[in-house]
Amino acid sequence: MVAFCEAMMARVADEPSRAGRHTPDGRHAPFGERCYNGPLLSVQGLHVAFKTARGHTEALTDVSFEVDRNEVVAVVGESGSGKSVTALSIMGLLPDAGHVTGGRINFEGRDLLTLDAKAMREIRGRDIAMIFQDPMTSLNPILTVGYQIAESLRIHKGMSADQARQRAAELLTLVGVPEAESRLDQYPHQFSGGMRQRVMIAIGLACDPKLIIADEPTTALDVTIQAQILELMKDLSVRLGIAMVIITHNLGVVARYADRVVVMYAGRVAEQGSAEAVFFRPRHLYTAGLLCSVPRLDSERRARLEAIEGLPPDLSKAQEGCRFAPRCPQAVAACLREVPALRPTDTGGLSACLRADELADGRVRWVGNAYGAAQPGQNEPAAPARKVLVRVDGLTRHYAVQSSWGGPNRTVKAVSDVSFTIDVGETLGLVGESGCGKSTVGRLLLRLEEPTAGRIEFEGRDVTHAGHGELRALRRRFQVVFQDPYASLNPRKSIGDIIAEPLRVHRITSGAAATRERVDELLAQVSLRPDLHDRFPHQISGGQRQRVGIARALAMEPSFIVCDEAVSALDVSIQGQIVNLLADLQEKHSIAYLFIAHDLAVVRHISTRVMVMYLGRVMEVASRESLYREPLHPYTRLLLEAAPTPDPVKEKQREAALIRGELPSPFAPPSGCPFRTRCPVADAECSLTVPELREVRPGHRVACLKI
Amino acid sequence: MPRYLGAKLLQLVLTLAGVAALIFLLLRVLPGDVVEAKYLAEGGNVSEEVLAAERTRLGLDRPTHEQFAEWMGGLVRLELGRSMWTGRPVAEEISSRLAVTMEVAVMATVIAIVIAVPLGIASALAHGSWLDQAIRVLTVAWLSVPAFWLGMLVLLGLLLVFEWGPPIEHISLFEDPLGNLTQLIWPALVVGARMSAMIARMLRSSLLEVLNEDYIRTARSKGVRESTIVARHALGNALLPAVTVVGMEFAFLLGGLVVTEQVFNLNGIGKLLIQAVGQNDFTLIQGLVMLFAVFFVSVNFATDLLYAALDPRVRLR
Amino acid sequence: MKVRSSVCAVVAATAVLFSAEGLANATPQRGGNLVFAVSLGEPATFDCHAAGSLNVMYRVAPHYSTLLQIDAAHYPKVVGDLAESWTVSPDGLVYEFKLRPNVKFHDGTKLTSGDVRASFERMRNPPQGVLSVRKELLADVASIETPDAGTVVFRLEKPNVSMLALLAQPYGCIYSEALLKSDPTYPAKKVMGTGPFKFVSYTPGAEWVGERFPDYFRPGLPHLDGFKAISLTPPSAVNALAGGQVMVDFRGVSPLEADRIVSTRGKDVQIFEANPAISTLFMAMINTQKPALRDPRVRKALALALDHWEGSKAMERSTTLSVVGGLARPGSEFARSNAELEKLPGFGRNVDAARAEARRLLAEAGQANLKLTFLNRKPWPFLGVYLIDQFRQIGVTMVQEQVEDSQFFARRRAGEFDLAVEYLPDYLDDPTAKWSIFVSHEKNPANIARYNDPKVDTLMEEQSRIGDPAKRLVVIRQLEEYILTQGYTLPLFWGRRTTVVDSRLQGYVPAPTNYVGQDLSQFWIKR
Amino acid sequence: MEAMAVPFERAARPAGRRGLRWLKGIGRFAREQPLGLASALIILVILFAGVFAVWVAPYDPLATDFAKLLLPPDATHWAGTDEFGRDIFSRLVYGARTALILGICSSLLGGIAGGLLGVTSAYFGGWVDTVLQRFVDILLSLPVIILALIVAAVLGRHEIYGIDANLMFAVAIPYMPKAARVIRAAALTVRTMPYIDAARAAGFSHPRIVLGHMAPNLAAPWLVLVSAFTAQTILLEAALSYLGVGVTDPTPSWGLMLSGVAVQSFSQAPWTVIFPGLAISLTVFAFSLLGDALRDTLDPKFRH
Repeated sequence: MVAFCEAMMARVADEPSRAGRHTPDGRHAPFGERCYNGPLLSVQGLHVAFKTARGHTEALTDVSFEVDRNEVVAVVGESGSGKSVTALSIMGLLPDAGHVTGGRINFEGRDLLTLDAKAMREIRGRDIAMIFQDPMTSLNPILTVGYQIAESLRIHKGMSADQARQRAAELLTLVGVPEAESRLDQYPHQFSGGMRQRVMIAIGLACDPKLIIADEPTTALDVTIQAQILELMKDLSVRLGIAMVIITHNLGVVARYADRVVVMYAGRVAEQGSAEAVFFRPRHLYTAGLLCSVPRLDSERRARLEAIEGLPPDLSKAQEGCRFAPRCPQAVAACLREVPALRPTDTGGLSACLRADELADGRVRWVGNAYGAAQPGQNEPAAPARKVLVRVDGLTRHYAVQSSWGGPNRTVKAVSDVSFTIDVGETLGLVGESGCGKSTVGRLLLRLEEPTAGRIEFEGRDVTHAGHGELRALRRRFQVVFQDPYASLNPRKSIGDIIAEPLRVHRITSGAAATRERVDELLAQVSLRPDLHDRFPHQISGGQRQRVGIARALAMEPSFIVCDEAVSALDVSIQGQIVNLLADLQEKHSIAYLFIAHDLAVVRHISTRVMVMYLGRVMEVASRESLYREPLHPYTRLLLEAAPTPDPVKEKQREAALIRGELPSPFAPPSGCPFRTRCPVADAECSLTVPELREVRPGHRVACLKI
Repeated sequence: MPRYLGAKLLQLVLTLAGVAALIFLLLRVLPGDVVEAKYLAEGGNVSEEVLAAERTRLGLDRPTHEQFAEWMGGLVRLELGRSMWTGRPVAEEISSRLAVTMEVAVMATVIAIVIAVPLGIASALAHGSWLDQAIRVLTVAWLSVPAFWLGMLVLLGLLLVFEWGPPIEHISLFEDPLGNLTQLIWPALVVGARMSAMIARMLRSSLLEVLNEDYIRTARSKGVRESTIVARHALGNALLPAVTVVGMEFAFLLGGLVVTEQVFNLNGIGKLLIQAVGQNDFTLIQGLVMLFAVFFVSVNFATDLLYAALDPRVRLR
Repeated sequence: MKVRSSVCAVVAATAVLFSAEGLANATPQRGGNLVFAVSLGEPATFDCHAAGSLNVMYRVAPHYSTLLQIDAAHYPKVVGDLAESWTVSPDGLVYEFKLRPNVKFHDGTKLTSGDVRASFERMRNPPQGVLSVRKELLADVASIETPDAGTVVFRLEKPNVSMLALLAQPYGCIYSEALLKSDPTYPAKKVMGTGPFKFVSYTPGAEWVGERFPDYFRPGLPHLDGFKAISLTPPSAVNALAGGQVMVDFRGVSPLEADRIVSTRGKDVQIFEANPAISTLFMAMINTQKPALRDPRVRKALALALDHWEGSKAMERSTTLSVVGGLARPGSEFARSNAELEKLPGFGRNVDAARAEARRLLAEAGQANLKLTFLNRKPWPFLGVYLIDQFRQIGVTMVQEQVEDSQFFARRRAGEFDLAVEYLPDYLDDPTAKWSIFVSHEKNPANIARYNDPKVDTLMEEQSRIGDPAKRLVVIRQLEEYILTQGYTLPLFWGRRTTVVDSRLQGYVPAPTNYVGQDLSQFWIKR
Repeated sequence: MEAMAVPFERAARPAGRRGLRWLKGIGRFAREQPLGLASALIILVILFAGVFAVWVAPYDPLATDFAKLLLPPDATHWAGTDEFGRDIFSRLVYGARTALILGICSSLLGGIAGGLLGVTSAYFGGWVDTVLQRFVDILLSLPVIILALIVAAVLGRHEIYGIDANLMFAVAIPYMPKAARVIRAAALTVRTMPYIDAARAAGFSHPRIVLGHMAPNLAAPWLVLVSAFTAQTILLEAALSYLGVGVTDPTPSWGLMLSGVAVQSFSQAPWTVIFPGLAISLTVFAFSLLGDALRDTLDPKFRH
């Protein structure tokens, strides 16, 4: 409360126009709704606890922030930081296990926490709308889209069915759904993911709410669709004058949207302030670290990614001191002792860092392993041996999809005629949107699936036709690290067993003692303590699991590892750790990687060469420098432009060049160039022939007729 | 859709052919046949030649593969042959008893749904409360009581308390609906109660699952009333799996009725099966088993179609 | 006829003394429908000649007449049915029957001697496609002649003391010659005879309905307007009796069941009991082909293990089988007194001594740890329970195998068992027909004990030839004692017939067999 | 809802040895599922009675006493006597043995056979899957009791060490396809898990992957299934015995105790009917509740 008062005072000092609206104790004066003129939403000292099997967990501790009319506020944080809980608390939609234990949520001067169910229902949907993360599951599958949009109109505006329908059609048009009238009678499954999110937005806009809370609105979407949706929301909020709270972990999204940013860490607000201030002059060491960890497309590639070492705290345990202190390189003794209050900073924001002032005057800064040290090309192999390790030729994989209800069996051309090579010790980055076939390529290389056509050679040996024994031997040489660090470890086996099993099966070590020794060694290589040996996957964190996955791959001493979205599911700060680990291991053991990812920035960071795929075909292959500096294929160019960067100035200035339309159905890919339906430069010619992948510059090959 | 239907029907036919072959072979695993049971059961000395003549008449002396060919061939022509015990066509034996069984099955299903739907919804909505616990325990308890024991207690209770027993002669539904009801309501209650427990449990868990779905949260975020959320948003989705369960249960009801018909002395196909098994009436057993299988697969098929009709994700593809 | 001394006081209080005379004295009232239970399953055929089962007789008998019949009230006296009178030639080879005049079939045609002859010819020498299960009983008939429309003459190859009783067999339904000519198998599907009731309908598994035949040859009969035989499972038959929904189940109920019915119906029902046993004996036949059972000492030991007198007490309560007796029906002319019976193995009163002897015999035979199986049919599990319990007491372990009928008969005939249940249901006490299953296996494959013993064959032959009843009885006794001491079979219990009858139903006579008196013509309902 | 992950995160759980982990699992089960705990205790009591029937039962279950027919419950015969003067309580105790041996063995038999069928079907897919699934379809298209009834009637009785092996098969066979269905569905999910891909990528053999990696992860649904099956097979055995194709007298069996004479003696000797019926109901109830509790604990889908 003290912290909050101070914060209030700071704001009061900043913005005298609001001063009269508050009583000294911070409580809103009982103004009528009409004449209320204070902040639209004000969260004060919010505490939320969850009841779990192991007792109470403090999900939110003393969270305070405000949202003004027409303002876009971003709440940023990693998983578990409490940002979604905050959103649900405002909406009064906490799950049964969770309950508010303290604080106030004032909306237009009314404390939402004191409202009864009926009054709260009236506010939900009418005054505050919410957009959820996953459009695939957030719409009711058995109700028409029209009904779902019209429902709020009929509840809150008392419209007749016809009126509501008409308005629903208008709303659909507004959010950019073509042929809105006819699509009202369709069901959610007849819409693509992007279109569903547009429908969600239409539902949110239905009653002209004063505030929209969007919880990770674009996380489940592909980069190109994400850009479209972001653009739409930004446009609407400006046009309709709706205040927004955006909950996200993506700093690029924040940069594009937000007027103000609230950074959360482990259930507390770490820092808040204007977007510019937070991005360029962070006054909390966590914010500083977070910003450094994000791989960026807009600045020079650094040798190593910055990473925040360690793990977020376990909120089911009592917390002491600054929650970030255990991971903070600049923590002092006081940080571990006292809980820092939110205090105003020199940038006009609030920070809960004891060393905020020191940060402000430059006495303290984030010191990671490579802060600010742009050292391009430092870890490039000095004189690459150019020895081909993997050679892929005309790789093709088609799936026959048996339709359960109606229609003929259809063929999905997941991978069509893909050829590439990977040299010893190099990293080939493979990027593309979901459904482009990049993961299938990885699985085919590992022979987890059989190719329909094509040939894969590994160290000169044919993998595609390898017999049982030969394949078994080959499998020691190439390994895999999967995306989902939880699902990739057998939950019934201990960490030790998981790493030791390949050692035993392939008789790499002999005897229990030797195996144990080797397992500990491998654990050490991936920076895990040997005492994890007897734990089970569910007992360790996501980042640790991913390290175990890498250790398991390393156990075979492979010369090639397929990293299938290996860091995609991890938080930014953890992502950096794993990427660095992979880089270290590559240097040490000269392992080649096929690094499959959808995040262009991460791929850029780790790869020596990059390949872009679209609808099962390779669009462009080039060295990292060449591709990112001068992308040739229109798809690559648009992809790079669509990715938001964590820089509010750049983001707010740039005119987004959007990729039109949606990803075509993999059942019916366009004739000719698969990208032609969305390509800005395509013409009739593109629909006739499938463009060959041809070398435009040395080592830079593009499949486009227009280059 | 037609293509799907065709494929599905072909699969049904294959399954039924498998059942036909399976039951035929099963019945011929061990020696002994209807002739032994028919002529020796009441004592007296029946000579070997009499038995042999009867075997010849029934075709039981022919090689198994010939009998098999005849059986399968008959099925193709939709002929089930004649009962080896009574000599009447199997189809006739079955059809004269099917009505009672179907009537009880339908009544039981209606009773089950009427009981189960409110129970299931109440249990799910009051999740974790004493009411939910009570319904859970009760439904489990209900499923744990042997149906034949329950039937016995019901019958004896009626006799002891009211000195009244349900009518023993079959009363036609069309001639005397009330009399028919007083006769069939008891077995229908016994079977329906059990089925209701099954459906209520299913409905509870599927409703609970649905209430945790994201789209329910979406509806709440729109300010929809809880009652509307349950009725309009949740129930429809929760009933979809329940439709399958009701279909399955209905299809399996014929099995449950085997015991119940015995207890209540209903002249249905369940009692007929027990009788046929006791008499080793191969053709009748085969015919009845085919009936059960056809009933099961067609109810399942109908359930699939119903599911498709109810679920837009399947209907509109 | 006497009142059953019931273990339950309630029954004793409600049971009323009845006699045939008493019944005859009451004035019958005309009208009403008799609803009774048949708890024996569905008939396989409607043809008496092909039927062995009571479930056929209970339904079909009211529709047919026989040439002669056994008087239920004076069992085993033979009286005329279609035959008004008859003469037997002194040499016992010619039987001449005068038929009643004006006997009509249900289709209106008149019955003639030709119908009688055709029916007996059909029984004795069935045409192709017709099954006659008892044709051996008429093996001694040489020819059947019809001198005129009202006379039938049976000529025999050799004299047979049981001939009249055989001609009075309740299965001897008289069919229409004309119909038989057009279709010899008609009786299997269609019911058309000269009996007191016309066939109305049959719903398998549900009911069999008959109505009064107005042209029945006995004037004034039947009293009933009709009858309905309802198919019920045994427990539901008892429920129906207790609920007053049926008037009688002729098969009889156990005393326990009778008590239950009386406890709900009180004086509305009367309890009848055939005295002291009905003509059905349940035995455990011992498979003498099994190595362990080849030894007569072992078989005797098994017999000695049984305590029939005690066992009867348990059976008496909950089953319809409980009367202790030898191979002849207790109460019949061939039966021994209890004192005489007690001298036979397994019937002694000093059970402990008998069992000690049994153990000794087993030890002597080297079978101290004998393990056996008892092949049983489904309806009588208690027989196995009883036997197993008794054998345990001499150290013999036995397992009961209750199987479906078809398997039961197949295995029994193939000799795949140690002990198997055998039962002698019949309408007669006469040993000639009844004991035929004891004749050597090679002569009669129906002998499931599978022994070949010339002594049994000789004695059987001998008794059938002796005309003098007293002398014949001596041989019969000798035969019985021989079979039992050899341990070929273990007689278990004779059937007891306890019938619960609705008090309104009159004319029921509890005959000591289930097979006679079932044409329902004498029954009437008191209003 | 990634934030929701926090309360359920088990990141900081202390490491433990396997045994300890099991104990902890049981402790958690007991705390979270009081009903499950109660049902487990009931089952333990019944198991105890069945296993140590020789000591628990006051009388020989087969010993008749013709002087004590149909006696009501009293101090010497706690549940009365039956129509042969046999002690009903002793028969109930031995009946527990029959019910549990048959129930557990046949559900294990059906569960293992079906489980293997399901895993094989799911792991190999393709024509193996098609063939096995058609076979399962055939068996599934007949109601359980009808299949069991016919198999039991056809096979007759065949006792091995006092257990009717044929009856066990008759009861197990209808459950096999059900297990195959459920396990196949679960196995198809496990099959797509990256850790199975990882095992394949590591060059492990098929049996090692199926038994070592897939099977342990199917243990939870399998256990739930088998415990539910046990409840149902006990009911099925009772029904079959009632219909006369189950256990043969004098083997003590609850279902058998309810058939035949018992039905008729209800009004005079209700104890002959009430106690066996209660024994069946209670046992089935306990196994069903245990199955529910196991499902709630083991299946995350039901952990609300």
